[in-house]
Amino acid sequence: MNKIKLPILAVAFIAILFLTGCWDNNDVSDVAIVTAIGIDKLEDGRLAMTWQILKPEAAQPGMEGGQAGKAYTNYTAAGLTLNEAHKELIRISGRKPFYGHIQVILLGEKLAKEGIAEFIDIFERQYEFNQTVKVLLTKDMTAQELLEAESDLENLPAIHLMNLVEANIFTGKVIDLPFFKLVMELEREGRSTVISALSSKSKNDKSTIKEMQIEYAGIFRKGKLIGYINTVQVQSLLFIANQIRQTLITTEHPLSPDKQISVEIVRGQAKREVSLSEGRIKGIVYVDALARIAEVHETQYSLKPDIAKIIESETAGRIKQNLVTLIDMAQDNYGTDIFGFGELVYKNEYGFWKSVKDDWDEYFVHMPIDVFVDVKIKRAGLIDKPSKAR
Amino acid sequence: MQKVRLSGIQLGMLFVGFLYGSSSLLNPAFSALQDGWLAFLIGWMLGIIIIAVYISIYLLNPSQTLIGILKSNFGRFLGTVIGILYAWYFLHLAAIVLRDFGEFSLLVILPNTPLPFIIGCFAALCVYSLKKGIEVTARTGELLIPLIPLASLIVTLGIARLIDFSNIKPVLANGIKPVLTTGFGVLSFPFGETVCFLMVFPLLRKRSTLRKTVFISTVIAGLLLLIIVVRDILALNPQLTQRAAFPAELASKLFPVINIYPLILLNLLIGGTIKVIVCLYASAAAITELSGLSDYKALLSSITGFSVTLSIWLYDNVMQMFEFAVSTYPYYALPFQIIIPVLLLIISIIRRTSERRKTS
Amino acid sequence: MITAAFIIGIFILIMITDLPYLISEKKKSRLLIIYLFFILSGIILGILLDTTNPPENPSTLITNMVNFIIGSN
Amino acid sequence: MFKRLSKIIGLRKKENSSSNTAMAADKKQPMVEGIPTDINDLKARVRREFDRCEDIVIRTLEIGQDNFIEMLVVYFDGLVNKDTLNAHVLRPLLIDARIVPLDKSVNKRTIVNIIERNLLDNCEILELTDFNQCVQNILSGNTVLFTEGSDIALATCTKGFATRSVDKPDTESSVRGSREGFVESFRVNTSLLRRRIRTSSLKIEEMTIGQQTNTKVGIAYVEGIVNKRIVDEVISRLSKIKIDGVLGSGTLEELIQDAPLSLMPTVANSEKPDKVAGKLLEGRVAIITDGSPFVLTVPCLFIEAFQTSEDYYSLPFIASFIRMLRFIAFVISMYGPAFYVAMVGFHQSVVPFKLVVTIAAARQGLPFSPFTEAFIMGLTFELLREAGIRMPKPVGQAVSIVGALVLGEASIRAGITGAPMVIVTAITAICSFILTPYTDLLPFARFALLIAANVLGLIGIALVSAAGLVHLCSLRSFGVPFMAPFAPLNLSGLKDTFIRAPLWTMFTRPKELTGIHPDQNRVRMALEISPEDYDGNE
Repeated sequence: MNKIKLPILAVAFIAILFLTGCWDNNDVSDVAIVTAIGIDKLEDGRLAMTWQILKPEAAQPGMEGGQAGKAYTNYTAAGLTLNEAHKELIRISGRKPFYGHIQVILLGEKLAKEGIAEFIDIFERQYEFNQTVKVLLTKDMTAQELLEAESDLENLPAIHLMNLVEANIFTGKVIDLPFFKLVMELEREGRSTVISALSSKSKNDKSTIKEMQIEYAGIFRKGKLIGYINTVQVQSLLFIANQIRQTLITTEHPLSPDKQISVEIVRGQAKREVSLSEGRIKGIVYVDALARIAEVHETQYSLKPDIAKIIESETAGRIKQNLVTLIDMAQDNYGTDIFGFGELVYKNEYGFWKSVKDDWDEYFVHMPIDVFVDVKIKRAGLIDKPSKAR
Repeated sequence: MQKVRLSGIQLGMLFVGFLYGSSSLLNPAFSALQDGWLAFLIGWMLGIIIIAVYISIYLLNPSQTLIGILKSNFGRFLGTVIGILYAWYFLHLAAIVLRDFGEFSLLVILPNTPLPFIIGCFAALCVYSLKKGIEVTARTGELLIPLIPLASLIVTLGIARLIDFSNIKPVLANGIKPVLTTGFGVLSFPFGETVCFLMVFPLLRKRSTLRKTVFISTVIAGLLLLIIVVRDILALNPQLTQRAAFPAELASKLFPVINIYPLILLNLLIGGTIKVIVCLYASAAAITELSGLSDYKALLSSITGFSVTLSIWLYDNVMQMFEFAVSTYPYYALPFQIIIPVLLLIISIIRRTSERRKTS
Repeated sequence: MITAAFIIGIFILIMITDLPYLISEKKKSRLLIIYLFFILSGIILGILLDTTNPPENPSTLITNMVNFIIGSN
Repeated sequence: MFKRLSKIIGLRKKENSSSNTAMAADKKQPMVEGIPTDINDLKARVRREFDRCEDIVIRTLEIGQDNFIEMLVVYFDGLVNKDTLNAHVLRPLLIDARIVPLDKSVNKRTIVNIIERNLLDNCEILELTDFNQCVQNILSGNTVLFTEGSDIALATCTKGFATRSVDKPDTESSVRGSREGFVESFRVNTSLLRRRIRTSSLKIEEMTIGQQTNTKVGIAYVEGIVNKRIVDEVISRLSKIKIDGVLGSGTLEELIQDAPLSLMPTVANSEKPDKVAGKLLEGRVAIITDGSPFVLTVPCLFIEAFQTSEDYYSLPFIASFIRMLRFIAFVISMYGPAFYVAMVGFHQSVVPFKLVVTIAAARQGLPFSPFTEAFIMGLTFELLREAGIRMPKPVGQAVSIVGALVLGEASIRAGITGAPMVIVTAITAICSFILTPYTDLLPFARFALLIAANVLGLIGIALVSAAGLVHLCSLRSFGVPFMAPFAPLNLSGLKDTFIRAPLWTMFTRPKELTGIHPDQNRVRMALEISPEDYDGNE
């Protein structure tokens, strides 16, 4: 037995020597590491794909900036499907793109308006695609234009864009939407997706990311962009969706309305409920927020518990006002359920859902939604009363 | 030469590996959507019953392999015919698992590597380990099988933040029928496939521990699988689970910060290999016993070589593979997993009672 | 053609590794019949699969059979 | 299996028969040959035996009051201690013999008894009646006295050849343990063991192996602990050895291996008496070979490479930490390059983004694939290591400088390898030295894994590892499964594997070694002295 192993080993060894490095062995230096993708729809209906490809020798941490030029390069190719564009890229760049470390996907406005379902398929099918990549929209510009913008902070714009989303956990004004969550949300019954959008501050200057802002979020109905909401509304939406980690509410001081006060929400918890009575669905939103006072411009009053109570109710009122505005807007302006009440109906009142399934958005528009907001201020920072200029 | 004997813990490990290994990748209850857990529970309970049937068959015909039992209960001719069918079934099962292996590797990491090469490598490992003897395999299994639940557990904990308990609602949205159908599917894959172990039971050192060992293993494997099924429903949401070819692989990709699909690979490799090994052993031992030869090792490599070609022949494409697994396999496996064993049990009981009457 | 040679080569390799077992077996003719059955069917199947028109696969047959039986019920 | 196969090839049979006849001719059953009583015959016989052995000394003495008895003193110059010989053999015979009533009235046949009992003040005297035994004794450094008219020869112990003194062992150094190491002298080695295990239960059976070298081999075990079956197996395997020479324990090791063609050694060796004593107390059998400072111990388990004697001298937490370090080192040194190749070639998405950037940057413009790079670097490292070991010390340093500077630094600068690969090779190299018993086999595993990783990535690594594990599990060392206590699993045995549990918890002897018979004395530590008892004494 052992004697016979030797020839087998020899044959195997020779075979393997011939096979070295073939099939799926792609050296990391031979693939094009894609850090960001932008997808646009062209006028002629084709899909254009823009890749931000890493140039590792320039991106290496030890390297002096500028020595090797930019750390990335952009390629754009178009095709009827994204895979066509993908192959076209190989043709023009000479490297096989590698999507395992993609940081951000940008969806052009035109594509979003005509439906984002088209772009999802390839990335779900692709075996090495990074499923946790952030998805962003571009407003009033194409994804390609956005990817051309340089970053003055990071050597890769893609990283900068990703950080823009990541850091906004602390502002509560941007929706952190990884790719897989987008897929899940699109598939959910009775819920419309909202994706944060990047737009340019000024019409003309699009050369750096500094000029960009995440000021809006696009609302989708059945995978098609139908409109935008602004950051305050995004904040309200996140409140309702129970996704607030931290955010800031600035209101007038209740006792002297010309002075501002900022309350930082450190934990927001929301509960959505639907109740079915007499064949009518009613929606209820409860928001419970823990807060601390972050900044007070009013120098007259020290923060006594009774004043804190007043500030609590004032903040709660402000939040509620925001929420109600958003709900009204969703119902009246867009007529689509971005809060997922339909999903709740589907899950809890399945029998009823079956009857309204096909025209849930119609139903949603007329659905009464009650909002209850409760804010509890726990802390007020290191001082009691602001210093007063005498 | 020492006679091959397995300890209780080794048999138990093989059993857990067999049940858990490849099923944890494929999520056997995906087609029942959010009621998958219920379907799985039903399948699991039915599985325990059918495994109890297998154990009873063996205990009524002690120290006999499936072939021996078939021959002594159905008579020489009919027993041989059914035995050949069983040998085919085990071989077919091995080929199916090998193909699953290959397709998984092909889809997930090695899209350009030729399928026969991957399958051949897996099969070579199986043959090597079986040629060393089933007891060596069992010993290796003892070392490796505890790693599989560990790997799944890490993935599960990593995506725990995505768990949304409302995903199991609405319960029984489409009525009980799809749940029962899926439960039936769960019974045939993986629980009913343990019919292979009728060839392995005679190797157990202490027959008295058989019932306990197998029962505990079934419960443990069922619990672990239940965790997987529930995880997929709660964290991935039912629709995604249903669409994904390998929900476990998708789950591993959602792990925060780093991508840990190699863990899933480990899972596949260990669990799948154990399953192929048991199937191949069952098939080789069945053919050896049917033809009255002395050593199953002589037939092993040829059978494996055949099953590799069979596994490539098996399906034209992956679509057929999934379609077969869902809609045909449960019915195809029905006679092997349920009908014949139940018949065997009945005949064995009748024979046993009549013998007892004769002696008394 | 190369594939066929490769398949045959692999199966011959298998046979070489099995040689000691084949020799130690007492019922040689019976063993050889079964053994060669698997080897030959493996080789033939392997070569047929490589052609442009491979034989109908067993899954289709089984599916048809199952559908026939279930359909008749 | 092996036999069957060889029969086909027809190799073994020939080999067997030829070797058998050769052996038979060589080792004709040692016939007892009497000692000639006539002094002239004797002289002729001795001269014939040691013909052309020019370091032999054959001296004729005439002793007794009338110098009437002729004696023959035979020894090898250089093997005997001449002081001992002079003072304790020759002096009593030539001078003291005059005091003793040793005259013609005494029967020549009993004269030997008188010499033995009344004259020689050497401590160790053997009576020999077989001429071949006399030859053996002369060859092993004893002085043999033949007396005229008697067929009994006396062998006195005058061994006195140059030996190395007990010294620190080179291969295994220790901080807290004993610094003694075995030496080449058989008797010193047995004494080192005997000094540590002072019980009559420590049995040391001796046998002679090697047709030409006649090497003394001792089989040591502690009766009552050892599994008798293992001892029988050791003795039967040793006695089957028919070989010209045993020049070191390595020869025996190879000849009694369970799986001779496996890379894994199923026989352990050690240079440290305290370690061997510890193993004896766990129920192992030690094989001491004359002329070799390495004592073999069997059965050998996989886990033994991870256990050092030091572990048992330091606190359990520290020992456990170091144990785990060793396991990590084992894994790194085996999988390091393979993992790197798999990650760089197949699984880039598993590597964190920033690391990918770094690696990709380092790999830009390199001429070789990661596999070739790893292969070359691994080979270079093995070359350097071999050079470092065999070279004289001063040159060895030069080699290491060349290795570090030229190969490490310059190859990166010249753009032949990337820095990550050098780091991987370096860490692999360092880790491979931690497990001394496996240092020499790790390269094989490493290269096998490397090739597999290059073809199938992590799947290849997993396949080869699984095959290796199956191989390990299939091994047995003298009947004990090599992977015990992992497989077959023995939960109580796990206390001394990944961790080194406190000594008071390991109160039974290893089950896989001592056997599981209930009559076996299994408890090695009295349970009542667990440390809780010391609480509150003050």
